[in-house]
Amino acid sequence: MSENNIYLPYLLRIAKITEEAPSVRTFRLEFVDEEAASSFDFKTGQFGLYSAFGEGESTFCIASSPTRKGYIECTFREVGRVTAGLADKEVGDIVGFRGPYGNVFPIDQWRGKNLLFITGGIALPPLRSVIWNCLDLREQFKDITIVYGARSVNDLVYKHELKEWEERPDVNLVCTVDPGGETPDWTGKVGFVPLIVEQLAPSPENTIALVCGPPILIKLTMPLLKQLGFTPESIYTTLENRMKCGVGKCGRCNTGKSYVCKDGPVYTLDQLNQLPAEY
Amino acid sequence: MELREKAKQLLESGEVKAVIGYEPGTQGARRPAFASSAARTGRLGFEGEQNLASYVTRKEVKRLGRVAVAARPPVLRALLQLMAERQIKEQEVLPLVLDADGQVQELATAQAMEEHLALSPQQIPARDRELMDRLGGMTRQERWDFWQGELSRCIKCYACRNSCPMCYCEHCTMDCNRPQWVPVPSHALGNLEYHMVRAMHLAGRCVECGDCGRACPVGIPIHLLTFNAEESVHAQFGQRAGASSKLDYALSTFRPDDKETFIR
Amino acid sequence: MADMYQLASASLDPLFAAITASGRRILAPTDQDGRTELNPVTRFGQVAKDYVQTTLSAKEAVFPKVEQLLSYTLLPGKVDLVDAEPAAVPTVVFGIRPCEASGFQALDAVFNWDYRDKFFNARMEQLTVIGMGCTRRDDACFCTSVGGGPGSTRGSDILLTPTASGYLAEVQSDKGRAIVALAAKLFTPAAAADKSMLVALPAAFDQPALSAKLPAMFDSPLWAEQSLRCVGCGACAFVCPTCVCFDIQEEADTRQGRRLRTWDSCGYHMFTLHASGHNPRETQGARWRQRIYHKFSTYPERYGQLGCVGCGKCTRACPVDMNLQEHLVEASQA
Amino acid sequence: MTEPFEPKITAFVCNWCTYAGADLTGTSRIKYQSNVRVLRLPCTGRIDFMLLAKAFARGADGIIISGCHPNDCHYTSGNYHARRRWMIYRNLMDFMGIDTARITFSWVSAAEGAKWAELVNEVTTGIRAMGPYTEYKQLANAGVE
Repeated sequence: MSENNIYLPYLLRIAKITEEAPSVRTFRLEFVDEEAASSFDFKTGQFGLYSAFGEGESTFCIASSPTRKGYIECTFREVGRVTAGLADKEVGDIVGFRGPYGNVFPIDQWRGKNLLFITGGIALPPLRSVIWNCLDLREQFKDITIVYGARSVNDLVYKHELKEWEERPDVNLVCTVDPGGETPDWTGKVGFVPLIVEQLAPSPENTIALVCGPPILIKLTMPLLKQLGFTPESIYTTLENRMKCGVGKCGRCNTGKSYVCKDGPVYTLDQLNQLPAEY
Repeated sequence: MELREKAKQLLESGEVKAVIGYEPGTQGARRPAFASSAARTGRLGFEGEQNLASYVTRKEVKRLGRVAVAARPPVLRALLQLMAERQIKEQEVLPLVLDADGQVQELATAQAMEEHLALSPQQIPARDRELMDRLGGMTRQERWDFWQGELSRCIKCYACRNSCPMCYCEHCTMDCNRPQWVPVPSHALGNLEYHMVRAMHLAGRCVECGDCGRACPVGIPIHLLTFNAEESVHAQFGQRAGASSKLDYALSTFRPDDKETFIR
Repeated sequence: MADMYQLASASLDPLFAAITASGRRILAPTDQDGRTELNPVTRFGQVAKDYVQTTLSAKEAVFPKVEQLLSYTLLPGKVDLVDAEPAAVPTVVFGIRPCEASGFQALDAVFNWDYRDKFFNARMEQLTVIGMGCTRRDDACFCTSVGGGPGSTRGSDILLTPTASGYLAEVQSDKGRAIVALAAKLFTPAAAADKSMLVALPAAFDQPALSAKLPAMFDSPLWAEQSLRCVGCGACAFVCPTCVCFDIQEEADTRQGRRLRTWDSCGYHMFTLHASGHNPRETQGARWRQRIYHKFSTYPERYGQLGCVGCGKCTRACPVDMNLQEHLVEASQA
Repeated sequence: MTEPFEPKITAFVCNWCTYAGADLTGTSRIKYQSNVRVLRLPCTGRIDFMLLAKAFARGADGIIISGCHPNDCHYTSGNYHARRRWMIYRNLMDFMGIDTARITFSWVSAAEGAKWAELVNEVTTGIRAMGPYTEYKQLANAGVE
């Protein structure tokens, strides 16, 4: 009896496409196979390899919350061969998915804590999964604060959800755009994310910080959080290194001895501090 | 003055940041060596195989600053061709050669390099010439079978490309995937197209050092492909890569009276 | 505990005949145009007589340079996905060196440490390794520095060790016993293991000490220095019996396609390049360090074994003599 | 029953001369064999050598490349550049054992509708006699396990 082919993807049908920002789209994907649809499960923080048949596979996190059953969502920017292939797809088309892979955000351990999300640009999708997961279990957590920025108003992703979070009394959303990126009717903040965090000066008391963004955001935000009194164990991030297999074999996603596909993608700052900066 | 002494002097005076030459390697081979301080010049020599010009365009080496290079004729030709292709400037590289009296000589200008090269005529090694002639005498089918047999051993390690002084592109066409022009896998089609592209991209640029063939771990005479392309440029357009720092690329220029016999 | 037999020199021809008759393919080192490589043979006479190593490694028997993982047909609103079944044929790899034989265990560690790779496993299941102890060595060899030896039985189903009158056959596994059973009368039980003809190879460095100090040496300038002459090709990785890193490539037209697995190398700039243009291992020094660390630090920590068997194939294949042993010795002394 | 062999011929033509010439063939009601698939490019200078290799790899049995006569290039010199490239590439292909008899280079102007028909007919007849380019088509699956 032959073993399963671990490189064989699930087939998913595109149920909905949302244009988020210039060349950024969100796919809502539903399993073609009913059995797979009912047996598939994942936890927030995990990722998958999405196939555009004809072009290949590309790695993104699952951007939807595991509390929302029956579909998964991914948000991607068109930058290379595979994402261009995905961008060509229309509702009803089939894509492939392998996963879920990797470790998870340990939200079970965060009960009764404040959550502080700090993110920018196209790095919101991985945290969006956590945000919705936590909002769907809202009573388990205390204050939820989201600091999100983008280059311009147009570059903000999930615009409808940002509005919803803004309107919710149980979410403190601080939205910002880089100077020059604002529109005349922009009511949010203007300034780089780290600066906004500095102004906000969140308390480290009983708080978990989740930081995800371009390297410059991470580089500037981490020392800031440290200064505010956050411990390295209370700061989480998620890494994205190039991957081909997703299952700890192809050999390229490691940072030092840690395989992002197996030991990650979720790391605490404490764990990252023990790894070489190969990410 | 011999090379080690010269290297020491150049490094001590700060004229160059490193001297690239050869040193005794393991397994009886000689290998490229980088001396970045006078203390490390003790093993340097002129004798070796890898075309050292392949290093001067590398980011890691450019970062060092001006380098001196022990330059056998194929290295000199490659350096001149790199100048013709605006990849290095005269003042970035200092070629060192042995003159007729066995003295180390600095060739600080392209003109000096050209003059030195003029002393030794460029020739394809007899063994390669023989094999090329043998291939020329075969039927097309025999040539196809020959190359299919040879290329079936190719593992696409890119030792040929990476050893080549003229393959300096930061983003090689092999690595382009929009569209995926050449298949990445080392199957029959991927191998054939890879070597075809490599040879065409070196037509009019190959300095005929043969280092690609020497680098091949499985012994495919791939240098004959670039030799063929280069010889065909020479025969039809009368110019050789590496002859001058001012050479125009043969395939980006033309003459209205270029002569061919096959277009109807 | 291994079963020990004596095998007369003249017995190898009938043994090859029996193996071939059993439907197994034999891959053995042969000399062709001055190159020694594994090729299909049916007679012992075809096997190379005087070799230290083949250039390429035997990993190709279980991890081919290009293999199909799946294929598909594209239809309107539909994708017909077809699983690929590796065409694994019963194979005996004969005459590879003990170092290389032990390499299969390093491959197995990666292919099966968590998710199981059916392509590797299907081929491995069909593979029998008849190793050959070494009576010669060359400058590139350093198996004894990494836990192996010219007479190491690790990874061989049967290890043959040349003796004055023929071979000592140490049968290690059921697969090995199955080969013996094909021609049992050729094998006469041996009382003692005569390994006097094996070549001596003193260890060149203290590997456990090196592995222990590597984590603290990550930022050492040594790696950049050592890698200055490296041209960044993949020859070392592709000839390596344990290098397992691969790429997955898609080939398709508008109607159908396939996904292929191909060898890849950590020495390539492209290997870790992000779509954004950012590269976690930007310089050749960082990539060379990865090669050393993966084999001598990551492997032992993760899989409890080394990712290097000391065969020296990388050193022999390198166009610029990046001698692995020499660099490891240098790192040990740094 | 095996079908009689009908060659597939890929024609890479320039927009300004040969494509217009082929158009003229049609409007002049000159009949010619239907084995050719015409791919229009702006200029012969744009016909990368790899396009030829790709055509064979995708199943072409023969290839026609045609553009403006020397001196008539819409972009002044694209065809001169193309000619140089072909001179080198054709030699290389021949050296690698690729069947250059399956590739026909030609100049067909916008006024030469009849020449286009003649060219296609001749090439089709020639390739039909040569048979399918099997050895090249087989490459696609060789070397994959």
